[in-house]
Amino acid sequence: MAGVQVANVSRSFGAHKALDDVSIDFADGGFYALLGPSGSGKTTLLRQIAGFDFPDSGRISIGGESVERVPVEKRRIGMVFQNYALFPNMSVADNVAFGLSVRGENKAVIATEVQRALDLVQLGKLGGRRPHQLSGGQRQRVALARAIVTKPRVLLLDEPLGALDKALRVDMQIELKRIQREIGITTIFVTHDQEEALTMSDRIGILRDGRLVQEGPPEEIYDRPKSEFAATFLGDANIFRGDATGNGIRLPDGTAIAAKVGDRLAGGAKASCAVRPERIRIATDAVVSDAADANMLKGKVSKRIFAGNNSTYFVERAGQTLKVIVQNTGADRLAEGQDVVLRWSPESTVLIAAG
Amino acid sequence: MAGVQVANVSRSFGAHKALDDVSIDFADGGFYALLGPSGSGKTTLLRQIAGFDFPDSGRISIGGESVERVPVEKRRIGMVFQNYALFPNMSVADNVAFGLSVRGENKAVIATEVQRALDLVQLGKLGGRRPHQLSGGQRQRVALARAIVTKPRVLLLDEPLGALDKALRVDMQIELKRIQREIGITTIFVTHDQEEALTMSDRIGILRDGRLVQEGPPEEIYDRPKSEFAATFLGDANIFRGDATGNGIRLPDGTAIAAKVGDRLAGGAKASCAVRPERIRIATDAVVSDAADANMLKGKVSKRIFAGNNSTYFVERAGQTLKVIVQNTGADRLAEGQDVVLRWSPESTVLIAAG
Amino acid sequence: MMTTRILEGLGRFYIGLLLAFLYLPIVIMALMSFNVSPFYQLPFEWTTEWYASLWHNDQLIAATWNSLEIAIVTTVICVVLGSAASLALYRYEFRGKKVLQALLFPPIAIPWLITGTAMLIFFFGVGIGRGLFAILLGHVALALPYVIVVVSARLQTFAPELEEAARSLGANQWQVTMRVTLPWIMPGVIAGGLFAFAVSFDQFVVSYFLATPGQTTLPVEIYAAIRKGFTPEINAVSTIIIVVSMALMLLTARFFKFGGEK
Amino acid sequence: MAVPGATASRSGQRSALPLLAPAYLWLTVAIFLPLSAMVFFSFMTDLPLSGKPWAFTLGNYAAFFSQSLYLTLLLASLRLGLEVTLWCIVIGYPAAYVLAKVLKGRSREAIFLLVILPFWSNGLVRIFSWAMVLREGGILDTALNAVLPFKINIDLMYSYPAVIIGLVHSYVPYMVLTCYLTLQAIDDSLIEAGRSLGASRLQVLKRVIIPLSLPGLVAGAALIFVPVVGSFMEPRILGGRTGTFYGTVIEDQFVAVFNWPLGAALSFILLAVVLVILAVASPVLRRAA
Amino acid sequence: AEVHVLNWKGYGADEPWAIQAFEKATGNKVVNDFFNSEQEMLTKIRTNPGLYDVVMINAAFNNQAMAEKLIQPIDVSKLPNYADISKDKAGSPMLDHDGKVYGVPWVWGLTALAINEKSFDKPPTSIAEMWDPAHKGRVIIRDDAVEAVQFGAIATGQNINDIKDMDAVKTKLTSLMPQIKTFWSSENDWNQMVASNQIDIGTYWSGSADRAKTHFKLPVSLVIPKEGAVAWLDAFSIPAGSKNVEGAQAFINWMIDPKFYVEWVTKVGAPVSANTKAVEALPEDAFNRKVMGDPEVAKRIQFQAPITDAQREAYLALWQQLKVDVK
Ligand SMILES: Nc1ncnc2c1ncn2[C@@H]1O[C@H](COP(=O)(O)OP(=O)(O)OP(=O)(O)O)[C@@H](O)[C@H]1O
Ligand SMILES: Nc1ncnc2c1ncn2[C@@H]1O[C@H](COP(=O)(O)OP(=O)(O)OP(=O)(O)O)[C@@H](O)[C@H]1O
Ligand SMILES: [Mg+2]
Ligand SMILES: [Mg+2]
Repeated sequence: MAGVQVANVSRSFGAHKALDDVSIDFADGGFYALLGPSGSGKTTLLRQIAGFDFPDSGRISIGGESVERVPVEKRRIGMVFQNYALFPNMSVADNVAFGLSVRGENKAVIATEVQRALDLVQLGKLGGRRPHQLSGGQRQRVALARAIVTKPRVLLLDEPLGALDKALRVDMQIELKRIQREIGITTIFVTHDQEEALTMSDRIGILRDGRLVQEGPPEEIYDRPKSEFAATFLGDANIFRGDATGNGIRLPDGTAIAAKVGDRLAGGAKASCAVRPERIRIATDAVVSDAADANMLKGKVSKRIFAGNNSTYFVERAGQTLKVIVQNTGADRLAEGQDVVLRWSPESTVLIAAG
Repeated sequence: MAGVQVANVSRSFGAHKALDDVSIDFADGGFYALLGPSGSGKTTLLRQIAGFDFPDSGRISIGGESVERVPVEKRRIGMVFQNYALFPNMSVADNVAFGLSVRGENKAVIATEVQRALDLVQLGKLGGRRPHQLSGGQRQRVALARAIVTKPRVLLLDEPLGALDKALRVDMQIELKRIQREIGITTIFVTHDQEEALTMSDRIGILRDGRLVQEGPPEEIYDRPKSEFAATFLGDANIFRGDATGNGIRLPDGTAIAAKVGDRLAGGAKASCAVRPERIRIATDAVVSDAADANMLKGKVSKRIFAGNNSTYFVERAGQTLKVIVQNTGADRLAEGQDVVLRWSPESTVLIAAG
Repeated sequence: MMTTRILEGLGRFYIGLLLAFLYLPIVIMALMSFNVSPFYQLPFEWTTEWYASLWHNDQLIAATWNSLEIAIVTTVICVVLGSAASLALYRYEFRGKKVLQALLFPPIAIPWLITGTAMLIFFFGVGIGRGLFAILLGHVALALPYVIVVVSARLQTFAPELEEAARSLGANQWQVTMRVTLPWIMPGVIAGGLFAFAVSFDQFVVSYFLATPGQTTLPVEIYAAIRKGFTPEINAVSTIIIVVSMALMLLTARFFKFGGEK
Repeated sequence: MAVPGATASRSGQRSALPLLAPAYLWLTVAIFLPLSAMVFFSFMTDLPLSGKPWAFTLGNYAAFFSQSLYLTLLLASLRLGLEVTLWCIVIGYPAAYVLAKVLKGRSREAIFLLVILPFWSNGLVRIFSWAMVLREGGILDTALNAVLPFKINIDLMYSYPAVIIGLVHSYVPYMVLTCYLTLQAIDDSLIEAGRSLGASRLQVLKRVIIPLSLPGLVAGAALIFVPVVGSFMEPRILGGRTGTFYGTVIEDQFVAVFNWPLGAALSFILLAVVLVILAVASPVLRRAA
Repeated sequence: AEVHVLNWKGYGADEPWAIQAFEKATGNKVVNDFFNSEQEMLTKIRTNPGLYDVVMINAAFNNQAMAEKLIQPIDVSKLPNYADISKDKAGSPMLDHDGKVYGVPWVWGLTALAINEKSFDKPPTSIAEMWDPAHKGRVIIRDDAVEAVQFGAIATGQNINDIKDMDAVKTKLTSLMPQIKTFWSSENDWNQMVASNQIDIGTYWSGSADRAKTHFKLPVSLVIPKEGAVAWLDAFSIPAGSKNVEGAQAFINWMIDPKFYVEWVTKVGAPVSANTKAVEALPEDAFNRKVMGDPEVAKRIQFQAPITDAQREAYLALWQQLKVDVK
C-alpha cells in the first residue's frame, strides 16, 4: 500500500486561502483523522489528494511518488464525498459495482463483492433501489460501500458516518477499522465527532483557517494541546489566563495555579493553563478529601446539564464560568446555587504560552 | 404559536412501511428531538408535517387545526433539509432573504434581517458567495439561517447541525434554543448526536422501523428505557437476560441481579436487566468498598478505549462483553488482562420485560 | 393534496390541448389522403386511390427511402459528433470557446436558401459535386448546431462531482463519459437526435440544391410535385410515415426511460 | 448544480480538441467555407459564375441602408421572431413543466415523443393543412359555426395571425423539448424548500424554477427566434398579401433576379443583427438566472 | 444512352406515357430534372456542365444563356419536325443568333386572366374587372415582379417591352393590391384557391387554365382581355457540353411532333404548339386552335422580349415596395 505525503501545499479561491502551506505525512497503512472548524480546508485537502483540484504550490506524493501528473483514476483512491455523489441513474447495487466493473472484473465476482459490501453497511436488501428512494443515512452507507469495495490503497473519507445514528456508526467504525487493518489501507478521515476521532485514529491533525495547528496521536493531542485553540477544539477545556510563574501561572486576582504538563515558560510571560472539565473534582465546600490536588478554587454552581453518561456543572467563579464533568454514577447531585470547591492536580493542568 | 399533533399517521412506499401508526403530540413551543436508526422514518415524518407528502392514513394538525387542505406555504413552517436544498442560482444572502422577500417584506428590513441571521450562523461575510463555493458546514448553516429568518411557528430540522464541528455546534445549539424560547417556536429536531438530543430537548421520541418506540423527557428515557432497543439506542447499556425473580432476574448461570427500576414482573417470566456503563464501578478484585452496591460480577479487562473525557473498559465475563465507562480524572488505569470486580446498585438497574 | 390533484388534472388537460393543436394539421393531412379531390376540396369523398397510386410511384418511394436513409445516418453522426463537442465545451476552459459557441448560430440564422446555394457553389468548386453524399454532408452540418445547443442545455444541469466520484473509483475518461455523464444527458441526446432527424427529414432547400436528378429526397419530390398539381399521394406517404413512426416511438417508449433519473 | 470548470481549468485546449475537432471540421467544410465564399460574393458587383465582369463593391451593403424597405422588413421580421418566440414560450413552457414535474411514469415518455412527432411530417404539407383549417369555410370556421349560436366569419388565412400560427406550430416542440430537459433536472427538494419558506407555487415558479430552467429556455428561444427571423416559406404561403418579410426579399434576390451578392449581403446583415441580439440578451439572461 | 432533360415539373416533357413511347422508339432513356424559376435553371446549367442534354428555356432568356455559352447551336437539319414550325417563331431573333439556331420553339402561351366560373354569369372582357370592388379580396396574381409589372403595363395601355410611364404602372398596381387575396406561385395554388371557392379572378397561364379545366375539371375559364395579354414562347436548347446530342435532337423532335402534342392536349391540357401542323391536328373547336389561333387575339397579345438585369431588379424593387406598402 502507500503513504501520502503532503508537502507545503497551498490553495486559494480568489483572495481566500483555503489551504496555507500545509504539510502532513500520512503514514502507510495509518488511520488518520482530520479535524477542524467548518470551512477550515478539510475537504479542500482531500480533493487535492484525490486529484480533483490542484495545489497552487507545494506537492503531493502517494507511495513515495509525486502524483502531479497522475490523473485521479490512476491514483487508486477511494473517496466518500461529503454530499455522497451517488450516481442517480444507477441502482444502489450498480453504484457499488461501478468501481469493479470499470476495472473489467468478472460479473460473478462483482455480484459477490457488491453483496458483501452492502451487507457490511447493512443495506443487503436495498441493492435494487435507486438513490432517491433512500434515506439520508442509507445514502451515506451506499457511498461508503462504493468507496471500499474497490480496495483502494488510500481511502479518503469526508464525514462518512455523519448521518448515521450512534449504534450504526459504531458498527461502521468497527468495520472500517477492520478493513483498514486487513488490507492496510491508508485512511484519511474527516469527522466532527470527537469521540470518533479519538477512538479510531492513530493520529489526528487539526486544521484551522487552512493551516495545520497540531498533529499527533489522539491522547497526546488531548493531554498536551499546544494552543488554547487545540485545547478547546478537541474536547473541552477550562482556560485560565495569567502570568507565568516557575511552575504554573498566577491569575490576576493572585490565585496561583500549578501546572506540570506543557511548555516550560520563563516567569512573567503571559500564559494560559488548560484543564479538562473531567479532571476537576467538585465537592460541597465542607469536605476536604485529597491532599494530592494542589489546585483549588471556590465557586457556585449555576447550572447542571444532563448528557447521558455524564452531567456538566457550570460553576461561576470570579466572573468566569468553569465546566466540570461528573459521571452519572447514580450518586446524589449538586443543586444549582450551591457553593462548591473545585480541585485538580498539576498533572491535569497544561501550561500554554500565550499566542 | 402552535403545537403539532400527529395522530395515527401511516405512510408506505410500495410494500415498505416508512411510518406505521405514529402518534405524537408536539407541545406548543416545545423543543422535541426525534431519534431513530437510519431509515426509521424521521425524514418521512417531518415531510408529512411540512406537507410535502401526505399520510396514507391518519391526520396531522398544526395549532389545533387539521392541515390536510393547507398547502405547504400556508403552514408557516421553517425547514432545514437533510441535503440543505439551497437554491444554486442565488447567492447566500438571497437564499436567506427568499422567505422574507416572497412575503413582500420591505427591502431594507430584509437586508438587516438577513445580515443578522448570517451573523448568527457566523457567515456574516459570505453573503455574496454562491452555495457551490461553500464548504459543507457552511452550506448547512445557510440552510439553518434561511429556515429561521422567517420566524416560522414550527421549525422542522433534519439533522441541522450534523456537518458542524463541536464548538460551532454548541454555539448553534445555544442560538437555536434562544430563538426557540424567545419566539416560542415549536421545534422538531432530528439528530444523531445523542448528547445534543439529551441536552437540548424538552422531550425525545424514538422511532424504529416507522413506529414510535418510546417518548418522554430525556432523563426519563435515559433512566427508564422501556425496551432493550431504547436502552441501547439512546446511550449505551449492558443487557443481562434471564428469568424474572421478585426483585430482579436470575442469569442462566445462577447469578442474581437485583433491579429497582422499571417494570414489575411476575417471577419466572423471561426478562432483561439494563445497566448503563457509567453506573458500574470497576475495581481490582481485592478492594471491597461500598456495601450499597448489591450487584457484583467478576471479569477480566480485555480492552480499554480512550475517548477524551472518559475511557471505556471492555470486561469479559461468562462469554459476555460488558462495557464500563470511567471518567478520565487522571487516576491510574487498569491494565488489559487484569481481573476486576464490577459493582453497581439496584437503583442503576432497569428491569425490562422480554419482548 | 386536493390542489395537487386538481393541478395534475389541469396539467393533463393542457397537454391534451397542446397535442390537439400539434396534431390538427396532421390529422387533416391524413384525412385528405383519403379524399378524392387533390385540392383539399370538400365535401369529403372517401377513396384509397392515392394509396394505390402511391404504390406505383417508384420515384416517390425511392425518394422516401433516400430521405429515410439520409435522416438516419445524419441523426447518428450528429448525435455522436454533437455530444462529443458539447462535452468538450462543458468540460474544458480554453481560449476561443465563446467564438466556437457563437459559430453555432450562423447555420441556424442564415436562411437555408443561402446556405444551400453556398454549399452548391462550394461543393461544385472543390469537386464534391452534388448527390446523396453532398446532401448528407449538408444535412449533418445543418443539424449539428441543434444537437450541440440542446445537449449543452442539458449538460448545464449536470453535477460535476458525479464525474469526480466516478474517476475516484478508477473509471477513465471514456468510462466516466459513457457510464455517468451520458446517462444523465441522455434525454438531451435523444432530443437532439430527434431534432436532427426532423431537420434532415424535412430538409427541402439544401437537398434541393444538392440533389441530382433521379437521386432526390422526399421533400424535394413534394416541392416539385406541388408545381405540377399536388397529388394526395404526398399526403398518403406522409401519413404512412407518421403512423409508422408513431407506432415505433410508442413501442420504444415502453422500453426506455426518457426522464433520466433524479 | 453546475459548477463551471470545477474539473476543467487544467487541461484546456489539448483535451478539448479531439472532442471538438470532428464536429467543427464538419461544420467548416460544409458550412463555414461555403458561407465564407458567400461573404466574398457579397462584396462583388456580380457573380464570377455568370461569366460577366465583376468588381469589388460595398454597394450591396449600402443598398440595405439606402432603401427604407429593407429596414422596415427587417424590423417586421424581428417582431415576427419575437412574437413567435413568446408564443412558443407561453405555450411550450407550461407543457414542458407538466411533462417534467406533474406527469409521472410511462405516459410521460409517450407524450414526450408524441410532441416531437408532428415535426417529422413535411413542412409544406403541414402548411397546406393549416390553409384548410384557417380559411373561410375551413375546418375552424365550420366547427365554430356549428357550435356557436350566432354566425361568425372566420377567415384567418392569408394574414399575419396565420403566419404566427403556422410558425408557432412548427417551432413549439423546440421549446417543449429544451425546457423539459432542464426542468426535469431540477431537484424537487428545491421546490419544497421554496414552499416551506412561504412561497406560493407561482412564486416558486418565478424565483426558483424559471431561473434554474433558464438554460433550456434560452436554448429554445434561440433555436426558435433565429430561424424564424429569416423564414420565408411560411410567411409566403400563409401570409398571402401581407406575407412579405425580410426572408422573402432575400429569397427573391436568389430566386427571381439572381442577384446573389445582394441576397448574401442582406443575409449577413441579418446574421449580424441576430448575433448582436443574442450577445446582448445572454448576459441579461445570465444575470436573471 | 440517357437523355437528361431540364424543364418545369409537369410540363409535358415528363409525362410518363410520352417518355415511355419515346424510349421505346429511340432506345434513349429519359432522366428528368426540374427547376422552379428561370434563374434556377441557369444556375443548374452553370453548376452542372455536361450533365444536361436538353433544357427548356423561355425565349426571353435564350440570349443570356447563349451569351454565357451555356448552350450550343442546334443542327436543325436533324429535326424533321422543325420545318413545320411557324415561321415567325422559328425565325425569332430571340432564338437565332448569327444565323445559328440556339432554341427550337416548342409551345407558346399567354399570361392572361382566368376566372372562377361560379362567380360570373358572363365572362368579363376587360382587365378592369380585377379592380372592381365587387371582387375585393378575391383577386389573385402571381408573385413575380416582371409579370406583375408587364401586367400593369397592359392595364395602363403600354407596350410591355418598352414601358415609358413607370409611375402609371405603379399607381395602377398600388390600387390593385387591396383587392388581392394572396399571391400564387404554382398552378397548384391557383387550383386550390378555385377549388375552395376563395377567388373570383386572377392572372393565369393559358396552358394551366386549360389543364385545370380539362384535367382537373375545375370551374376555370381563360379570358383574354380586350386590353391584351402577355405572351411567352418556350423553346428547347441543348446545353454546351451535352454528352448525348443525338439523343437530345431526337427528344426535341419528339416534343414538337404533332402526335405527341395532340395526346398532350387531350390527356392533360397544354399551351399552344409552335408547330403549325400540330395545332392543325387539333379539333376545329379546340381552344388552342379556335381562340389562340384567332387573328383577333393575335393582334392583342404582346410577346415578352428579353429584359436586362437592371430592368429586372428595378421591377423587383417596385414589386417589393408594393408588397411592403400593403402590409
Ligand atoms: N421514495 C421512496 N421509495 C421507497 N422507499 C423510500 C422512499 N423514500 C424513503 N424510503 C424508505 O423509507 C424509509 C424511511 O426513510 P426516511 O428518509 O424517513 O428515513 P430517516 O429516518 O430519515 O433515515 P436517515 O436517518 O437515514 O435519514 C427508509 O427505509 C427509506 O429507504
Ligand atoms: N469554489 C470555491 N470558491 C470560493 N471559496 C471556496 C470554494 N470552495 C471552497 N471554498 C472556501 O474554502 C474554505 C475551505 O473549504 P472546505 O470545503 O475545504 O472546508 P471544510 O473544512 O471541508 O469545511 P466543512 O467542515 O464545513 O465541510 C471555505 O471557507 C470555503 O468557503
Ligand atoms: Mg467539507
Ligand atoms: Mg432522514
